Amino acid sequence: MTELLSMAEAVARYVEDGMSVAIEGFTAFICFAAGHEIIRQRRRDLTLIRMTPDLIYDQMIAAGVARKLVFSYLGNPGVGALHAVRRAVEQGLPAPLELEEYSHFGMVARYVAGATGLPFYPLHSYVGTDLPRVNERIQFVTDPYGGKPVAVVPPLHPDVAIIHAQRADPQGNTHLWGLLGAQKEAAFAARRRIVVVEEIVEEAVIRADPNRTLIPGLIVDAVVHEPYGAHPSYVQGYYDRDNPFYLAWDQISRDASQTQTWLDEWVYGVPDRAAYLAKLGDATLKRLQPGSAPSGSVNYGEYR
Amino acid sequence: MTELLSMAEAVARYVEDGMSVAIEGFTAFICFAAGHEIIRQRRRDLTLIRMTPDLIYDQMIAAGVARKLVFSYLGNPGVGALHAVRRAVEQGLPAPLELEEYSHFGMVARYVAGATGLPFYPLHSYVGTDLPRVNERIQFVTDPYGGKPVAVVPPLHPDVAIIHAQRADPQGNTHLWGLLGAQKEAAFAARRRIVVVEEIVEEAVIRADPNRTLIPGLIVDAVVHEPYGAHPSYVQGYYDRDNPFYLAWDQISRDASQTQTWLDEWVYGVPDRAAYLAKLGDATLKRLQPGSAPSGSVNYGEYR
Amino acid sequence: MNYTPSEMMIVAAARALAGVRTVFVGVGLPNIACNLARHTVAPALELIYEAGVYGAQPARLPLSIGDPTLVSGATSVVPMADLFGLYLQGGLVEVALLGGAQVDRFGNLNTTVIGDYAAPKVRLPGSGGACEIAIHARRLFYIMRLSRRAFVEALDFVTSPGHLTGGDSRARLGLPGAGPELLITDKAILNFDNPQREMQLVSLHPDVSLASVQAEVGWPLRLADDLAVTPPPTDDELHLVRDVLDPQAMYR
Amino acid sequence: MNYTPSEMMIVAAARALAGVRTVFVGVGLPNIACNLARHTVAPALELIYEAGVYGAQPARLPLSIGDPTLVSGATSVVPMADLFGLYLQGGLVEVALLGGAQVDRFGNLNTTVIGDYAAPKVRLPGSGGACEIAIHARRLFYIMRLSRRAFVEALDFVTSPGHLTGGDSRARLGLPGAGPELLITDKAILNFDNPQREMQLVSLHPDVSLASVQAEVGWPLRLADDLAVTPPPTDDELHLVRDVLDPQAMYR
Repeated sequence: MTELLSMAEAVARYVEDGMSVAIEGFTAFICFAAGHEIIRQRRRDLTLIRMTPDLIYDQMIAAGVARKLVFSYLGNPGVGALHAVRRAVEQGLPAPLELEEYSHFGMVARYVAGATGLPFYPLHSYVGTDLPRVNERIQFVTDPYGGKPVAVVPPLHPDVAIIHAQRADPQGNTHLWGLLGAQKEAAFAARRRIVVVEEIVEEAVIRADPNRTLIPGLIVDAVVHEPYGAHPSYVQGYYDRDNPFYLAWDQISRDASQTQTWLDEWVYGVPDRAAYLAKLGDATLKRLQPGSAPSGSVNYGEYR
Repeated sequence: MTELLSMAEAVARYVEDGMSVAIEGFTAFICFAAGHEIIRQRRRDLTLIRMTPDLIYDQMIAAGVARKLVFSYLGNPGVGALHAVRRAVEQGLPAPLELEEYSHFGMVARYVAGATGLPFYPLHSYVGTDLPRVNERIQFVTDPYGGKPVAVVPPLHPDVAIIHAQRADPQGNTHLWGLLGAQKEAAFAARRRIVVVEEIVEEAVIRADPNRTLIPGLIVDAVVHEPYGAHPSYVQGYYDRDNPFYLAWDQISRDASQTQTWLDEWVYGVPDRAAYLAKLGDATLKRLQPGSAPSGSVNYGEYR
Repeated sequence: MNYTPSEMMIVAAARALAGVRTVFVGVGLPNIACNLARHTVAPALELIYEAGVYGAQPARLPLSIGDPTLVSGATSVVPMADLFGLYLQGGLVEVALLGGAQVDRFGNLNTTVIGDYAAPKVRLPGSGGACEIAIHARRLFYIMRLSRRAFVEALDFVTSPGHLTGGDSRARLGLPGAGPELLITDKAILNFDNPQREMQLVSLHPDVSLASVQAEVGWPLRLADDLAVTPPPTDDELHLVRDVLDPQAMYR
Repeated sequence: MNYTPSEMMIVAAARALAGVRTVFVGVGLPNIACNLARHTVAPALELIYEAGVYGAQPARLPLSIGDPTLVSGATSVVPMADLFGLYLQGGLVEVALLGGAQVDRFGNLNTTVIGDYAAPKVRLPGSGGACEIAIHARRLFYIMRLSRRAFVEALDFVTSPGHLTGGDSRARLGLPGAGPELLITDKAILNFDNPQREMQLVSLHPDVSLASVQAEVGWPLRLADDLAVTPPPTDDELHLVRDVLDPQAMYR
C-alpha cells in the first residue's frame, strides 16, 4: 500500500545503485527535489531516463550518479546546451556516459508499450534517418495488411518513476493539470512509483473530479509532500519557471569546477528541500507566483 | 470550418446512403437524436459502427437503414438482448445484416489505429479464441524482439462519427466529462465529424479548462445544439438514463410490428427532437434530473 | 431456508474476494457481490468497470456497466483505451468476475452464438471485454447458474479462453492471467485445482444433493477429494444484501 | 536599413503562413513568426506545440517549448501520446517550422552530432520531435541563419528527413508529408521547387548580394529562374514584432 514518506525516506527506500530511474515531466513538473536527494544520497551507476534531461540530469550527471542516459532531446530548453552532459559525452568527464536515444514520439511510444504490456509499439518515425543505425532497439515490422514496413520500439520499464504533480490524497490518487507529457505512461510503465506533490488533499477532493486523476494510488508506492519541489521548473497554477536560473545555469555549467561549487552550495550544502527553499528566499518564490486563471467547476451529478 | 447546424441539416449534409457511420458513446452520450433523424431521412445501406449497438442501433436496424454492423457487444445494457438485431441476424428480418465483430479492446484499438494513422494496432487479445477464425481482419504479427506473436487489428475510418457531449463553443471545441469511452478516438479516426451538445458556450469557457477539451474544433464539421439529444441514454451531470424505457424496449422490440408502431409514433411521427421532448413531457425530464456534484475549480495560473 | 439461491451465490462470491485489492466487475449479481465484499472481507477492494472507471463507489445499485453513479465519486475515470491498456493488459487487475451462456469442463466460455456462427440459432451478445478479461485478469472467477444448457461438453464458439484443452495449454500459448480458478453457482462451488485444470466440485450449498448438480452438467463431473458444504449466508451478509445493496430486490 | 536580419526572417516566415490553419511551432524566432502571422496574414492560425498544446494563445513570449503561458487559455492540452499520435501522425499538422545545426542540398537536417556519432566533436540536442515532424507535417518550412558550417555538402548524421537523395525518393519511402518546401534565412529565401527537389535561391533580402549568400553555402547553390528581392518589413509588421510580440528584444 501507498505510504506518505519524506523525500529522504522515499529515495533511500526505492532508489538503489544501478537502477534505472525516470524523473518525468515535459519541461514542467520536473522534480528537482528528488534529483537533489539522489545526489545527496550518492547513488551511483544509475540509468537516467527522461525525454528532456533538462538541468536536473545535467546536475545529476555532473555529480556522478549516472552511467547511462536514455532520452530524446538534450538541451537547456529555450536557452542552449547541457554542458555537463556534453562534457561527459565528449570528454568522458567526470565519467563516460552511455547514450541511448530516440525521438520524442519514440520515447513516448516506449513508455506506452511498457505501460500497456505490449512487446513493441509501432510508429511512422525513423524512415530515412540515421537513428536506427545507432540504436538497434529501433526495429521495423511487416504490415500484415500489405502496407510498408513500420518502425517499432520496445517497451520501457524504469525501475522507479518519480512524478511531480499538483496534488494527491494520502493514498496516492493524483490530480495533475497543465502539460500531461508522458507522466501517466511513465508511471504505469515503471516497477515502482514515487509521486511528489505540492499539496496533500482529502480523498473527497480527488473523487470530486475523477477525470482529472492521472495516476491512481493503486500503483503508487510513496507519496512525498514537497512544496516547490519542481523549482526551478514550474508547476501549472502554482509557480512559474525560474528562467533567470535556467540562464545562470548556462554559465555555471560551462565550467566543471563552478558546477561542483554550485552542487556543494545548493545540493550537498542543504539537508533537504525546506533548507533549499529557505536559502532561495521568499522574494524568489513571490516573483514566481502566477495570477489566477480558474478552470471553473463542472457538475458530475449526484445519482442516487 | 465548423458550422452550427440543425440536426436535420447536419444529417442531410454529412450522412449519405452506403456510408459507414459511428455514433459512439459507451453506454452514455448515445446520440439517439441523430439516429432518429437518420431514420426519418430514410438513409439506406449504412454500415453502423459502435462498440455497444444499444437501443439506438436496434431501432435503426429495425427501420431498415443498415446493411452491416461493426461492434463488440450486442446487448440492451443491464437488461438483455437486442431483439431487432437478433431478428435481422437470425431470420434476416427486415433484411439480412452482415456482422463484423471484435472484443471491446479490439474495437478501441481499431479506432486508435485509425485516429493515429497506424496501419495496425497490437493487442494481447484473441489468443485461444474463435474470433480470428470468423473475422479475417484479426491478424497476428511476429514480435521482432523475440516474444510470442501478437494479435493486431486494422485501422477503422468511419465516414462519419457522431459524438454527443456536454458542451462546445461555436467553433466545435468540445468539453466532455464522465465516461470518455472511445469518443475521442472515434472522432479523430473518422473522415467527418458531427458534435452534438447539450449547451453551446463561449470560447472562454472551453479555454478556461483546456485539459477538459476532448475534441478540437479543427476536426469538427458540424456542431448541433440538441438538449436531451441522448435520451433515453444519459449525459453525465445533465440527466440520468431513462431505465424504464430500456426495460420497456425489451418488451416492445420482441415484436416486429410493435417495434414499427413505436417507430411510427416516436420517430417518423415527430419532426425533430424538440417535438420528441414535448411528447415525452416535462415530468420525465424532471425525473431524470441528477443532484449536484461539483468537480471544484483548479487554478491554471495567469502567466504574463 | 431463509435465503434464495441467488443470495447464496452473491455471498459465496463475496467471500472469495477476501483480501483482494482490485476486481473487474460486471453489473447485476457480480456487482452486488463485490460491494458486499467491500463491506465485509475486502475493505480495500477497488472496483474496476470496463466503461473506464477505477475505484467506483456507487451510491445506488448500478443499472448498467456504464451507470453514471459509477462515475460520480470514483477515484479515476479514463478513456477505455487506458482502462483496457493500462489496467487490464498492464496486469493491474487481480480478480475478474465473468459468466457466459456456455462453459466447458476446462472453463472456456461462449457468449457469442448458439449454433453455427454464420447461421446462428441464437445470436448472443459477443465478447464485449470478456475475451481480454479472461486472458489478462491474474485470477478469474466465474458466476453462473448451473444448467444443462450452459454446462456443455463442447462449446459452439470459444469467446473467452479458460484452460483451453487443459493442463498447461494456457501457459504454453503465453496467456498472462492464470485462468479460471473458481466457479460459483446457485447450487455449488467448483474449482479447477488439479493438474488437468478440469472443473471439479468442491462444495455443495446447504440442502443441495450431488445428483442435482450432476444433472445440470453435460459431462461426468469430477469431484474434489474433500467435498464440503458451503456455509450458509450469515444474518449480517443477508442484511447488507437485502437492506443496503439491493433494496429493490432486482437481482435476488 | 531600419530592421535587423532577424526581424526580416521573422517577417518573411510570417508571410509564408498566409491562410494556414495549423502550424507546429518551436520557441524563439518561429514562435514570434507564428504569432505575427496570427495578427496579420493568418487570423485563423492555430498554434500547436509538441509539449501537448493545441490552439495556444500565449499571453507573453514563451521562454521554452513548455512555458505555462502556452497552457493557460489554450484550446486543448493533451498527453504527448495524443499530440504526436492524433495530431502529427494523424495528419492534422499543415505546416511545421524546423531548423537544424546542419542542412544539406536536399533539405535533410542534422541536430544530433558534429563528427562521429560514437565519439562526437560536438554533441547536439538530438531529435526531440524533429524526426517525426519532418516526416508528417504536410508542409515543412525551415528557419535557419545562413552559414558555411550549417549548409554542408554532406551531413554528419541524418536526424530528420528532407528530400533524402532528391527527386521522388521521399515518396518512394512512403513518408506522408511533402517534405521541405521553403527555407527562410537571414539573407535570403530558398525553396525546393524543382524536379530534383534541390535547394534553390528564390529571393534575396534587400541589400544582400548573391555572392554573400553563396559564400555561406557549402556547394554551388542553384538559382531559381526568377530571382526576386524580398519586400522589406512593413511598419506595421515591425511594430507588432517590437512592441507586442518581443518587447524585450530577446530574439532580435
